[in-house]
Amino acid sequence: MNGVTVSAKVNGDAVQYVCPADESLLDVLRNRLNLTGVKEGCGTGDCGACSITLDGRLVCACLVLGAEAEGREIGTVEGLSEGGQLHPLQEAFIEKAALQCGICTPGFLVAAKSLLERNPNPSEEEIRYALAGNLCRCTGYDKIVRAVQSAAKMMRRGKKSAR
Amino acid sequence: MRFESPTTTKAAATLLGSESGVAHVLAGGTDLLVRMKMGAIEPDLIVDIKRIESLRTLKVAAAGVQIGAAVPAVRLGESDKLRSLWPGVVEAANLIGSDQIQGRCTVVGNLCNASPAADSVPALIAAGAKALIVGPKGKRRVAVEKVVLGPGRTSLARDEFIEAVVLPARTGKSADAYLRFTPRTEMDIAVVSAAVNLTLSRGVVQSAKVVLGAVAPTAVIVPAAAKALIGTKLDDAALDKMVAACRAACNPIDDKRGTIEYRTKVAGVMARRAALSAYERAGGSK
Amino acid sequence: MPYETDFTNQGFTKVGTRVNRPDGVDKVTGRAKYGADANAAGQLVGRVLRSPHAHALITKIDTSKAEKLPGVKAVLTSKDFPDLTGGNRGLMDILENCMARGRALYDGHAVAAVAAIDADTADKALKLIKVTYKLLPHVTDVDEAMKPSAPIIHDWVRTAGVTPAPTAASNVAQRSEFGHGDVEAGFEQADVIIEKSFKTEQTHQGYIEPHACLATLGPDGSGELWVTTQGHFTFRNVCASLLGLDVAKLKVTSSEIGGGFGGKTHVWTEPVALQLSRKANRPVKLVMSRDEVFRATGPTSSTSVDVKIGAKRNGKITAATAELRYQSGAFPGMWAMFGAMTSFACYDLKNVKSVGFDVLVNRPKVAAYRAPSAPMAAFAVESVVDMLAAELGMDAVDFRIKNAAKKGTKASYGPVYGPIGIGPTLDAVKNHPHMKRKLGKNQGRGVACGFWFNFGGQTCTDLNIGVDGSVNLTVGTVDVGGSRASLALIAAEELGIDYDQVRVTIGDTNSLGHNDTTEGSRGTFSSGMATIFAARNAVEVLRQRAAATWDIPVEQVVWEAGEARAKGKQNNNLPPLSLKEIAAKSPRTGGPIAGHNEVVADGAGVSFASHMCDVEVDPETGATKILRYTVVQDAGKAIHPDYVEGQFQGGAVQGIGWALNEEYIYGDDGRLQNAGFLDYRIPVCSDLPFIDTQILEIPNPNHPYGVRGVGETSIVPPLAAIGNAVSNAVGVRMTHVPMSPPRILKAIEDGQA
Amino acid sequence: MEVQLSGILSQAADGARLVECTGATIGELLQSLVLRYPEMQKHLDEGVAVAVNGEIYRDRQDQPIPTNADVFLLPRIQGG
Repeated sequence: MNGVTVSAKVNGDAVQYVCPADESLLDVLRNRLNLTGVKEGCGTGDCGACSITLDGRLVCACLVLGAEAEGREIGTVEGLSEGGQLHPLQEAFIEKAALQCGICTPGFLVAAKSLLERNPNPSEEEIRYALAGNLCRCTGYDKIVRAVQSAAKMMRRGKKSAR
Repeated sequence: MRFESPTTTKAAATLLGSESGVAHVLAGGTDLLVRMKMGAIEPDLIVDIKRIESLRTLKVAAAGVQIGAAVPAVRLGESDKLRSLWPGVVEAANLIGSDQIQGRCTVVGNLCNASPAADSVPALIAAGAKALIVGPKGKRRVAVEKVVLGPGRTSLARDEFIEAVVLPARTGKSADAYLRFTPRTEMDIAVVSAAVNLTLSRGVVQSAKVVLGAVAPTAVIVPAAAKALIGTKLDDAALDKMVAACRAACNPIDDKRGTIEYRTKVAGVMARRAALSAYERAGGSK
Repeated sequence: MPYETDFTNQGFTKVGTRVNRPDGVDKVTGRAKYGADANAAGQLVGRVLRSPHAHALITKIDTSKAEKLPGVKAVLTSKDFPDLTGGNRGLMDILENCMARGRALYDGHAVAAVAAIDADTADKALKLIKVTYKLLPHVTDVDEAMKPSAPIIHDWVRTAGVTPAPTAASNVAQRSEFGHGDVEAGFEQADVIIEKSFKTEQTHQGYIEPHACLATLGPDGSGELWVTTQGHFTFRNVCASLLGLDVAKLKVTSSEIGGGFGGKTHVWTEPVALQLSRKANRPVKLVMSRDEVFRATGPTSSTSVDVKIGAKRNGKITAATAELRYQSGAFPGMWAMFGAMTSFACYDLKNVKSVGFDVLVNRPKVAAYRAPSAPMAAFAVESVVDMLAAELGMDAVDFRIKNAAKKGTKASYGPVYGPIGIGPTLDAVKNHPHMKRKLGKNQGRGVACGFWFNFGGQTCTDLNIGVDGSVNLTVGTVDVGGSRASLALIAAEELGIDYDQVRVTIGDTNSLGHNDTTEGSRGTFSSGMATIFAARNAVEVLRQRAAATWDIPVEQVVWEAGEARAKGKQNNNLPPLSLKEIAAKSPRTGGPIAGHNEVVADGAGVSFASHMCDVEVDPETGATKILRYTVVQDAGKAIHPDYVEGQFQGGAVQGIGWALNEEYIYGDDGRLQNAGFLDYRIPVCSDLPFIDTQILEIPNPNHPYGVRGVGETSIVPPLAAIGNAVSNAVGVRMTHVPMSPPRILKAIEDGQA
Repeated sequence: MEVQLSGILSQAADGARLVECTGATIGELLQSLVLRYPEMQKHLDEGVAVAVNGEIYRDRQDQPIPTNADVFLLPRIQGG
């Protein structure tokens, strides 16, 4: 197995790692960079627990090779809060009780953030379809959708007041 | 296993041609990495084509559309112009998996994976798309329906790969539509699907193409179904005739995703709904 | 109101509020550590080799090549698991399920395991293990397995519960009968009788976190296990028994758990990981793949059920019978028995009989799944109840209200009910705005009831007060869905302090006495009870310290609103002492202040729910869309309403998935064909509407706050509620779950034919 | 007192659904039951539950049984 040396940015910080050519970015993040907030639920792109952004695009880390990340910018749940301040989505997930076991939460947060960046005022249906790639088995999604609605509202208000 | 990420199509073709073991092209990776994970394939070489600039290009014009092999499906939906020209192709591409999958998967990858249930393939065939194939001996252009030979099998030589698919010029009142049936609203594989591409003149169908997915080893073009629509305003009799033609063209299997009986029946339902949707999009009214 | 309300006016100030959960920040930032998130220096990667065959003799396992592969540190087969069970058949079943002993009993049955320096080496080693199989005939369908011609799974199994005891081997492991009265006479009195047969397919709990553990076991027999589990104390006891360890020498720590729903109440690979570690003398991390989770863990039974109910024209049920056939996988279980017990529990019946048959097949060992066995029985019974109401021309809700069990009813499974909530949930359904929504074309509405026992069990809790007055509560019940928030509320309520001052920790097996597994909806019920008693225990100490400080008799000190107050005229000059003040002085007044409680939290009180749902069915494709869904359930007392609602919603959606799409699909070769989240279709966000909830509070007299468990019952009614709704929408009775589009379309066509 | 047996438990009592027992607590009741029906020990080891006037007790052996109580012996429940 040939090792591949990769330089990339994770949550804004430069990282370097060596990984086998066939190792997934998920395994790299979890096992080599200790970013265990990125979860593995299936390893085949069907559950969304390993949702990250790659150059700003929402992807499943299990369907990316570590070797592919050379020069790329990776965003994980660990990069969501800035300067000790929780992201409005993180706040809303706690306040609206949008998590029970919490294993799917990091993936949902990353996917929801990606949605709200594209669409700051999504309808319930848009939220449901945008989050369809993230499986949750505890909540029935009810409180997750409400939390995303609430965070979207907070963020829109925040933007207005910042102006 | 080796990992290479060439920056030119020529370098990519050379890498593929000179590999003595098992080589695979990596575009979006949403099928390839799953097959690797399940142990279905053990490549000796992976050639990542996403660093080839020309393959990342999406060119959209009324005179023709070119979708590079490394263009993720999500970008198709982001092009308003493409959505208005080829709404059926875009909706098919955007039905592949979740947003997460959309950020990676490509139309060319969907084609080369050669699944009978591939979402974008019936829509591409209905659109009359061509695949641009590169290899050491140069380039060739073939109709998309000539690429897939059967489940998991393509007509590409081992040192060839597809650099793009192109859609023809769009003229007159034309539109396409793609519909699939899945038990879940998202995150599912088509149990059966249908793509319809129509051109109208004064509300009358001038030309038509009807293609079914997941009802045979490859996507099925149904000329009799198209013929049933041509010259009509999609009246019920024409639609019934088209539905019957579609069902007659089905040759599905019983598997975990559906039965022969169910696929055959619902193929007609999907075709009817897709035809009506394409008709309306093309400006027809009933 | 006819319901007991003594407990509802306790004047709670903390309990019943919607506070932020204490583990919230860890879980939204990715810091929370789950089963696969722990690592140890020098750890190896464990992997399990599994049988591809449904039923096969293992004639030979050659591990020599795998052992020689550089980087492989241990290879195990059943030879490495001597029988230490002392004749305990239940333990032997667990051991044999962990590692096949000469025979592979299902597709996915473990046959060998390796530990290697990395995943790549471990995977290579698995491929180098050569297993020689001799295929045996297999059976995966419950009805087929009961036929005399079926291949026998275990030649030692004799049907229990049959008199006289049979002498021949059978796949029917157990027959169990419940009921009372004379059903024959009851049917004689009936004006209308409905009889129908139903089938349900096998489903998986589908927790998103695969099983994972990090095991360390030294040659001295001391070890540690970090594991995702619903019950680390039970895991410790079972692993110690199977591996011949002293219970006290195996420390088991429960990680954060990424969903369990019953599937993490049983050990699967944990004994294997420990044994690998012992053999290699290094820590071993063993994480299952999703494919392994589906093939070798969990599932619930697939079933086949016949129900017969008769009623008078006036709507009174005169007799009811059910025969329930549940497969338990390749090892005996008691799942049909639970089905038989729960089937008619919602109703007040004079003549009732239910008979369960537990049946062996070549499928994975069935595990508990949220109110195990009740949803399938409810599907059959509640469908027939609906049919009977229709036949009588009665409203389906009124018919249920007329026959609902109440306080004093002799339950179909035996005992007499205390105060229960089935009647109130039905009343709430009847008056709910949901029921007034107009139905459109191809739409239908369904209602169904559900029952689950709930239980309490052994519980042990510690409460320690720091010198700054903050409180550390240590409990031994794994938090599967937010119970730490509820328990902190309870502690704060008892002590009269702020919620934020309490921190709840799930203690490992070496820091507390035994706690039963978090199952049976017992987490908040039992640890809540123990927390109340531990806090009251601490209050005793606080009062003593205050009394000592004031130098007055302790009897003159009361604890009110978080402070000690001296009672009596002679003490008027003494200002109250807050918990903070007493805690600050504690080093000099007798040392740390703590409360402690061990309890067998019995008297959990049964739980009832009624659900209603509206669906629309596409008559051309058979696809069902859930338009609206409402859960009404009795919570006794909702400690944290958000998480009570969360249990209602989550259970309902698991039931919706089961009702519509989830199923194990086996091929003729006995292999599972859909061992992944793509083809095992649990509901996605866009499949669903918001799930409305209504919490009823009919206090449980056996809990100081009136709490009933709420975790499980919500999965019981959905199969039937949706079955009734779909049947009403399409005009054909649905009898096979899941009601997948092909099944619905076929039913419509058969109905038209 | 009369104890009602259900399911597989009655098999251990030679098929009887109703048996006469003595005992002021659940523990004493179970003891007297095993004295009469040694087969019952196996089930007690696997775990049973006792319903006293409708309340189900799984482990509490010292639970008093009032006179004329409705007593029902059940198999032990598992949960999810």
